[in-house]
Amino acid sequence: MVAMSTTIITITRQALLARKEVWMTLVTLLLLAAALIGIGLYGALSQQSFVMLMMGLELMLNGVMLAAVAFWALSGAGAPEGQLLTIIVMAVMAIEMAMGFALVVAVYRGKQADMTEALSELKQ
Amino acid sequence: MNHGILVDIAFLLLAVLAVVSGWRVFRTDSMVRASFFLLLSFIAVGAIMLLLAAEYLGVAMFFMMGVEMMVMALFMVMFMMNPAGLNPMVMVHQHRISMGAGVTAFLVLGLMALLTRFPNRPLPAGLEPVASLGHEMLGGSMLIFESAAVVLLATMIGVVVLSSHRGRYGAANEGSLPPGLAPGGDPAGKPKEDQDGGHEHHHHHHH
Amino acid sequence: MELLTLFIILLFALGAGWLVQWLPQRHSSMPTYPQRAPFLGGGSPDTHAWNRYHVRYYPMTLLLIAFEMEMMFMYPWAVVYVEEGLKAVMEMGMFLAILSVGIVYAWREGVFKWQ
Amino acid sequence: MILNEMVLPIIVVLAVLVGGAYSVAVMDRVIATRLGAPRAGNPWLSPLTRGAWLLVQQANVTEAPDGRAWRLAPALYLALAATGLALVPWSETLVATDLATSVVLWGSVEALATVVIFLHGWSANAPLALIGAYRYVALGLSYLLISMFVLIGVALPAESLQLTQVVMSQEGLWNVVRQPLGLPLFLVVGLGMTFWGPLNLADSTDLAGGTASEVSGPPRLVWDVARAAMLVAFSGIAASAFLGGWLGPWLSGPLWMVVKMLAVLAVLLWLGRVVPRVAPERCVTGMWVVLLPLAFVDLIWAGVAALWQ
Repeated sequence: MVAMSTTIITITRQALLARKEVWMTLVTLLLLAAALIGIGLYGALSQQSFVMLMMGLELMLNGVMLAAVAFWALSGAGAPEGQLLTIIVMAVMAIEMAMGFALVVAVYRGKQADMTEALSELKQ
Repeated sequence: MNHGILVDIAFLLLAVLAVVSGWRVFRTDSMVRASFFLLLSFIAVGAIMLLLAAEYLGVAMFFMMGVEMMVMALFMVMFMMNPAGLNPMVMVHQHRISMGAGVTAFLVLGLMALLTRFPNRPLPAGLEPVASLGHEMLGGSMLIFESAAVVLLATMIGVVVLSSHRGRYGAANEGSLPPGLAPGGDPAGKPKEDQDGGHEHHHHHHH
Repeated sequence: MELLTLFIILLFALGAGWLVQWLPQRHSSMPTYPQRAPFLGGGSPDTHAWNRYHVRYYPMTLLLIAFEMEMMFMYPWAVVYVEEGLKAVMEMGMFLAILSVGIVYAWREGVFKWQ
Repeated sequence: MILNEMVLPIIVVLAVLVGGAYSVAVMDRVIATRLGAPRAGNPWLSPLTRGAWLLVQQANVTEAPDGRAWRLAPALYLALAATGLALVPWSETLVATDLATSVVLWGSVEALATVVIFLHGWSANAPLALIGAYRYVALGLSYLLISMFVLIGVALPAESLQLTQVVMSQEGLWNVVRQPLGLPLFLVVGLGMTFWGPLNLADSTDLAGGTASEVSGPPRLVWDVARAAMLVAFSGIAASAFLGGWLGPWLSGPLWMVVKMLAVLAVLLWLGRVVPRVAPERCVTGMWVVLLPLAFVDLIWAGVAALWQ
């Protein structure tokens, strides 16, 4: 604990002297993205409701987009493909949401259910 | 004024905001609140993108996600038992496995981020992110761009086919029953007779 | 720098909006429960308002989510439009033409009618 | 340097936020009196008296509202209005936030306004407020597309999404002449997103005040101020996007901006008093079937005009 806090203080002091960002680096950004993906995965696996499950997926994609932009800005030398990738992820998200909700509507009409467990008979 | 340290402080605050609000999505009782927490998480990530000089993508996050989460909230109200949060609720299954999977994913991805050496190639000076994106779209990635149109069109048609309740063949909710007030009870608020007529068309069944 | 300015302005506006609501009401008592019943033109509501609610226009919102994606492509296009000239016209023309098919189809199916 | 780049713009934005909201109230009363409404007190004083009255009035509470969100929504709407004003350039250098994508940021202000208005109506836990909120979502999402098409039309000749560049591209000819469909369409959006006058469907009288039907006292004051401030921010964006912003002979840039913003505000408030309210369900159809194609036409027009030069 003590060692960790001294490291943090040293890094911050170096940052003050060097006048550039030390905390917003590729590694920390990727860690943040990993945290978002982890939470999203938990949500997507644990939620019973279809709509909440979708929220978990969206949170995972949120982390993916952050990672893509971080690579674009800090490791990809600003290649436009990095930005395009983010836009594609956004499009995937929009399509997933639109189709997902449309399916929920259609299934709800037929079955009056929006729980994933109640949909298991669809597998048969 | 020290620019770097301000960016750092902003980044740390936004990172905490993104993670905490992302976690709160699955820990709040009200479904509408959950979707707005998710929006908050998106906004924090968008602001981090702004800090990373992705001016267009960061701002675009705000408006795309603003609309998407608004629609998400509407569907929460339509389909969830508890849009309000007046009574606490837990709606999880396989809680432990999911928790383990989430933590594992975080650890694996985090270790990958820590152990891999990524090339350090920052943005070149004088890069215009929006213009470079535009040139890429019209030039090299033209096919991606146009096929996005086709995919979006397919989505639009699919959405209309699946969800439009009117359609050309009469109301789509013909024959469907609202849920009972008590489990297994009579359907609630069922119209006594068909108001629309149109008996000749049958409701599509899902196989 | 600009972001810092924006942040300060945001903070001021949010803080002012919150303080104006909070400061005068610190010591005042809450209204009594009979007064808190929601207004319903004289009638008293049977349930709380946060019920399930059938939002009639939902097909329109789903369509919007798909159609709105096209904005993501249009903003960068607008920046390079004059530079690229006719090529930009052709490509975006095709893009928009494809998407308008969806709008016209949705209109024909009556998505934009409420109720 | 800091004084010029930060302190001055911040002061300008906050002063316009407060002063603009006040002048909206005054102008609205003057216009109403001119149009034959019974004169209700001195137009210069009555907004102040109403504000003071709301400030000491007891704030209403409903049964089990989402208290935090209910208090947050008016403040957030005010903050969105402030964000919009921060984007408005007062001269070539006097602008608070001169982002390279400020046009897109204004679009996201509109999108987030929908969320905030919905939150305001939803958190009260009252039926009429909630109906107002659902109504606004349908309309707000429809305005969004029109606004974005129109603003992209403005960005075409400027070859930039930066509002200062948009203003500078109008050196020879203002966009209101170059793209004649743009400003009328954008005014519809403005009335819609502040739910003012004919498009006041979220807080309308047929819903006994809509999203604000259960709100009284200081929260009501903040909500009203925020709506007026949003109208001011909108007029600032409209003036810079279509009326040449700070450009103009004789007067200095910021003064021109004030004049143009007041002109846009006067037109909006006059429209709000003259045009009858439309039915919400027709409104959605109209937005998609009539105004969206018109916005398409506007975009094509703008594109042709931009290439012709």
